[in-house]
Amino acid sequence: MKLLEIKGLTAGYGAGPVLKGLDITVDEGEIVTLLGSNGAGKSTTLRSLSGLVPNITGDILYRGQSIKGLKPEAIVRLGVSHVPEGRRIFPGLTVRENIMLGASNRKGLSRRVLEGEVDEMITHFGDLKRLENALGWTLSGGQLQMVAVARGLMAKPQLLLLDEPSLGLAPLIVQQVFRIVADIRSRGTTVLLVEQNANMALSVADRGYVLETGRLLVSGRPEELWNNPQVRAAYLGGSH
Amino acid sequence: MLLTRRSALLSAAAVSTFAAGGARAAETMKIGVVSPLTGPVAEPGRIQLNSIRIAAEKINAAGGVLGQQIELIVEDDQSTNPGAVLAFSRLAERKEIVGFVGSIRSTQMNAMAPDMLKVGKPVMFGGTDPTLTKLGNPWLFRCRPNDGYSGRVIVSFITGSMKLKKVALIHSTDAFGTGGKNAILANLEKMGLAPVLVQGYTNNQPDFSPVVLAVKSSGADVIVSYFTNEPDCAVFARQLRQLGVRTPWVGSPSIQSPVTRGLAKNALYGTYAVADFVEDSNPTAKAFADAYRAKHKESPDSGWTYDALTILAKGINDAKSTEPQKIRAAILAIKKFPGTEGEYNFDQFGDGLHGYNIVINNNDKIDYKEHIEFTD
Amino acid sequence: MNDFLQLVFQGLGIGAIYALVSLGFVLLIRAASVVNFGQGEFSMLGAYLLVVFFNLWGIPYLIGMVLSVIIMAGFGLIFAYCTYWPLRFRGGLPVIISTIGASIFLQNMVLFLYGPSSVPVDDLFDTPGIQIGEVFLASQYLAIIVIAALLVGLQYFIFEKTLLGKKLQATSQDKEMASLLGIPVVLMIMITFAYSSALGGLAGMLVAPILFVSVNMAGIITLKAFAANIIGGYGSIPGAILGGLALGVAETLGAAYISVPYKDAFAFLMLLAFLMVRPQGLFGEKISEKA
Amino acid sequence: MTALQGPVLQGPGANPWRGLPAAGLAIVVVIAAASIAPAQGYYLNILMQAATYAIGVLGLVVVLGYCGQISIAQAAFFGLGAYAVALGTVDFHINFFVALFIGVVISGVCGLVLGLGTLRLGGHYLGMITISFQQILTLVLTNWIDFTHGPDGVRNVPRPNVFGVSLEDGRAYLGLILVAAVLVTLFVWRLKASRLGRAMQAVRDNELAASTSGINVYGTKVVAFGISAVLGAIGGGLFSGGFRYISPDQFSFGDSIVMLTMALLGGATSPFGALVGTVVLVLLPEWLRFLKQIYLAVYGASVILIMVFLPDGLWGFVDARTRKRVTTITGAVPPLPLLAQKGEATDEAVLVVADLAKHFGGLKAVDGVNLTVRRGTVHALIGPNGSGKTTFINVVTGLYEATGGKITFVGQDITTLAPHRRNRAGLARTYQNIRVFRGMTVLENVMIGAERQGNDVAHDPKAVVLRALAALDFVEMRGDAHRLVGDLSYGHQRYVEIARALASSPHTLLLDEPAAGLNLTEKVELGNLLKRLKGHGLTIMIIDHDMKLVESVADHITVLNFGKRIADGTPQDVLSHPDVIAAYLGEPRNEAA
Repeated sequence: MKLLEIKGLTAGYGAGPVLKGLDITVDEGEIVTLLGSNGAGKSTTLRSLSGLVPNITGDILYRGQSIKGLKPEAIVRLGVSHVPEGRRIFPGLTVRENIMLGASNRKGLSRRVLEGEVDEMITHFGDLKRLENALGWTLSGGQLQMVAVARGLMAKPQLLLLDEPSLGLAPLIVQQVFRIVADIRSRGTTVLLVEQNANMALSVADRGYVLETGRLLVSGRPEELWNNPQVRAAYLGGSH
Repeated sequence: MLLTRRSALLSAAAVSTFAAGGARAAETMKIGVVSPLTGPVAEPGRIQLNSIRIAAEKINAAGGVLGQQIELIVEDDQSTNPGAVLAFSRLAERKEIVGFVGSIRSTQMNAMAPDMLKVGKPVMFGGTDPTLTKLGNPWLFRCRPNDGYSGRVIVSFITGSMKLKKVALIHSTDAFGTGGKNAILANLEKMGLAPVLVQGYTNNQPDFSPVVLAVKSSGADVIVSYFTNEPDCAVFARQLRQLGVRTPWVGSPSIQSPVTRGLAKNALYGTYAVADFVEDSNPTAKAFADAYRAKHKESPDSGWTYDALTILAKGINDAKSTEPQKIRAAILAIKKFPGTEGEYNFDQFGDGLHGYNIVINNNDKIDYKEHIEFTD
Repeated sequence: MNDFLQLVFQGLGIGAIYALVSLGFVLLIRAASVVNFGQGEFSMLGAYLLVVFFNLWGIPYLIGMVLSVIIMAGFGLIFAYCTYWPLRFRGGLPVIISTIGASIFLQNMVLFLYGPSSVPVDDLFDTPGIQIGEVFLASQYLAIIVIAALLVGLQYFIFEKTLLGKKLQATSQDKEMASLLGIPVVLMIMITFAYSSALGGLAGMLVAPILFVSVNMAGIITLKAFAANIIGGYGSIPGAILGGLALGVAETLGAAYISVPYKDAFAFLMLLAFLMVRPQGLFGEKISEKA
Repeated sequence: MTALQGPVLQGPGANPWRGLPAAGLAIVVVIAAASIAPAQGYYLNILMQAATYAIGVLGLVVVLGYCGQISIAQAAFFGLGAYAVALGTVDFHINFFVALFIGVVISGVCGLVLGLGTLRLGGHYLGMITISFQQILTLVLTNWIDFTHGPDGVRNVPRPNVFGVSLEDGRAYLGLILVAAVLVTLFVWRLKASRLGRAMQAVRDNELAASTSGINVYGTKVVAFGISAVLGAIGGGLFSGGFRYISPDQFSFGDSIVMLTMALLGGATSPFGALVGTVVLVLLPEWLRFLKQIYLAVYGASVILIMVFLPDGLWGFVDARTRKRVTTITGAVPPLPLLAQKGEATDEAVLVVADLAKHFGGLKAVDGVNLTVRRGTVHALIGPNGSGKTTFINVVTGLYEATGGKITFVGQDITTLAPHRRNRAGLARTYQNIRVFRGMTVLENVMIGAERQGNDVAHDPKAVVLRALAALDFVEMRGDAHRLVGDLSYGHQRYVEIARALASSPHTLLLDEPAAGLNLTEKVELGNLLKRLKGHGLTIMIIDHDMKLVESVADHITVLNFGKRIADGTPQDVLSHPDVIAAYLGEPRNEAA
């Protein structure tokens, strides 16, 4: 079943659009990855989905309903959670408080239940236990990334938008993050993943889209993309 | 924040020109007026402006000056020194103006004095700093008694009528308060007395308890005060009473102004003040106050601008000329002229008045007590 | 000794006023990253509203205060809409300048409407105060100290203990991320400004019987509240109250035992000393930059 | 050096005489204007006021616009100058210019003392301390009556003679003020393109990066603040003679705010903006005069509207619409000297770190690390997130003070040196989260590196431009030389950072996660770039998580975990070390990854 349908999406910030008529679909339960070079429009796609890009044409359907023009707060309440690039952990709040705020979209959650879920989440990301009361600005890059993913999951999303979760992480942690991504999916959450680390992304994804300067270059299953020489040369480190 | 107005001289005076008393003739006798239309002292400024207009109407009704109707050219000094300088510089550019009415604030007069000397035309003013008429500037004529007299009158009153000797002196550290302090100290010294406390303060204080406690522990039997701003005076009065000090108090004019009384209420009952303008002190003042009430439905608390214009007009009429030197000679020749503020006898320096009234606050009613006049 | 105790009480009273005004600053710093130079005008407007309701219209004192607080909350929204909202993505300085503009605008509008004279307002209580031995505790000061303590407690509770407080802080630290988490950013900012304005108005109403109501009533107090905020620790709530009280007591004692005319200088000398020796203030600043 | 000829000379800072003809013309024009101005009265006062204020506001351009420090005491410095001239001439009968000079010195000293006290701290602290200074000065001017005349102020301030010509006449004095204003404008404008001015802007845009690019951040801020205090005093001193009467209320907090507003309204990053802002704010109340009593309210509202609708100030608005498209700089330049030299990897120890520790409270981020980097090698530092790699680099480059241990760089103990001193010794770096000077152009960014004190070209402005272009050529970014760095993509900003480091001809280069955020192809390009740098004697230390990149360039690898060294050696040895696999790599290396 189609969870998300992007139809002819054109979007940008002012001086000319970044995205030029993009079509993407994501089925329920899938992990779909967006690949492409810097400036191809991957992050802009995610930002358009979560309502951060003001001027867009085309349409975005979530569960068959248009979410175009909705505010970010409204979109996340529908079950679309966005973990943006740059981690964006609130520097003056503790790890625990940051994670707790991840559930801000869920109405009528009692404080006790919330605290319980936060405990669970912190245990899930083993390393975070000892950092629970550390302020955001004191964390290292990898720790920040972990908090960001944990915070994004607190929204209990049906669709999780992940922007470069492996950025700046040690190989071991990268493997851990991708295990978590796979784990999230197994619990029923659909994931739209933007990644520079195409190897890892394609290793967990069901399907991938390759973007080039705001347009769709090619899409398909991981092995199809691996075997596409054009893609391989440009985005997968080539063979030279 | 502190930006009530564009402080500094960034903005010049607002212009408000009007012809007084139905002047119809093309040729009018123009008098420049520097007055606070905006800023913290705009309220007394309004009363002063009303007063001078009453004088202009009266003079114009009586045939004007040298056959011409008086026209007032008013410039706003924004209640600041730089504003005053700019306001006067605008007036000074108009050659047809024959004389000016300056400010009641000494610091503004100090600021404008060099330009006034340069312009070389008579300026009637109300600032009470004694040195203003001793600057060697022949064009300044004062229409209120100077602080030298207020100090003398206060000291004469406390040592004469009240028979008290231990003085606690409270004064603002601004020019007005410092001038007053010096006058009191000089006059006490003449009597062979030394104050038990001299305490200055900076304007606009939220709390006067350190001052009150200093008064309390000084053992003073009388308080003498020079407050510049009315809220400061009221805050001090209330804290004085709250902390149980009942010492008699003789103050500079601001202590009995309607604004201060409105703020301090019963904290000021029974206090004395020197006052230059007291309605009941002479018939001219009474007549002026009646005219003012008839027109503005309130009582005036000052008459110096009324006197200023009246005397300037008389000087021009007596001189039969608008030539500055002749007007100056005519004003200096004025003796025993009844004004609202007292009897004008101009001395060689340009001081017209030489005495003060003493008033008492009887449950919010200001009663005339006595007039103390000096001839030297 | 009695004089000393009396001075300490007066200092605490004045200090509580600084602390109250400082709280409004801290709130906007913590919850919207806004340094509001128009904070003093909130107090001034609140006091004028009380004058209108109580002195002019004869509405009972407490009802007048409540009405004024509500209107000030609404005014805070208008203030935010004009001075903050259009500049919210442009960093701190443009907002500072626009709040300065708002401050000039408000002062002169009030000056135009009400004139420059000070207006008296009745005390909150009929009893002037309590005499304990030689020390007189003025009732209005007592009221200010108590209310300041309550409000500080409330604000501390909101910020440190409730989810709302965390959401407010999150909004201040990263608006876009807060919206991505489903935090209603606009509402958070509206709450902040409304509360800050209401708080400023309340502070103005409480000091009105002591300082009287005039256009300039909040000027020097606002600056000292600002200093109190730094001394206590930039953006810290307990810091604001402790800084305010310390400032009040220090300057009152300084005036009594050193110099009355230089009283205002003590606050700023204290601030200078703190900046030189302990710039993070009593309670420290929470966030700093990581290399 | 034929390459010095040609179009390259168009670069900023290349021509020390630039602007002088325009300034000369401006002086002629303002003197002509002064001679037709009214000799007395209101308009003269307004003109003098605008010109003297403009000089004070230009001081704010330096400290706020260039250096990014908020000063709320410009009226206080203005007042110091004004009082020095007034009291000096009236009470002490000193020559006008001598009094002005004394005022400038006093003001400058006050500025330096305040700056030395607080500028080590970042952000808003200067703002706070200047508010205090402002208030205290007002109190002193008001209350020290014996010396300052108190609130009465000082009257009859005389005007000076210049070369025997009396400037007593208003027009003549206005001429003096306008000439001073033009010269100060020229100075401030030239300053922007000077080495010092670039340093200020670098400090404004990124203090950390400035410090590790060899800029004495603290010193630069103090100098900027000192210059602003001096300009304030010059404006105030001239004001004193112009207005002839001064009193404390002319130099209050409110006036400092007015000056700040003037600077921001005009556009604080340009001296012309300051002029425009000053003139507009002097005139605005005049234009609004017809509104009578509410004109100040309208003025307040106008300030808000201007802030909302003209974000970069009035000058920024004009400038953005009239700016010509900058042409790219063409012409060959000498390549980086680095590339001309040969240098194979040697055993000579360049950087020796012994028992280095850095603790944050209880957290031991770096815990007794020993490490030796040898000349000409590429030395990689890897480890899990939070293992202390970046902290290590920060301690080595001086951003953090070491808790313990010793750092020796080319035989010199640098353990306690300031970051800029270490950079001057030849230690350059890039950052994990890119730190470029966003408000400056690509070329200016790289010039900051090239003019590092101790670099061979540092004292020749032309050579600095050439060196910067050479570094841009190396990363193939010459075409973007005149673009603002902030407008570039992430990857390109990374290259600018590397070019900035290379332009400084470093001895050793520390790269903190240069490959983060690059896609696989870009990573390959980066790897090629690093390989091109090898073999020229440059020593490189690199932190990265991309093992493919690390393996392809590194001669030596050190692994950290929990602040401790867990492995050290050749890539083959280290990457197959069981502890490293357990703590970092996770699983036997997957050739596909």
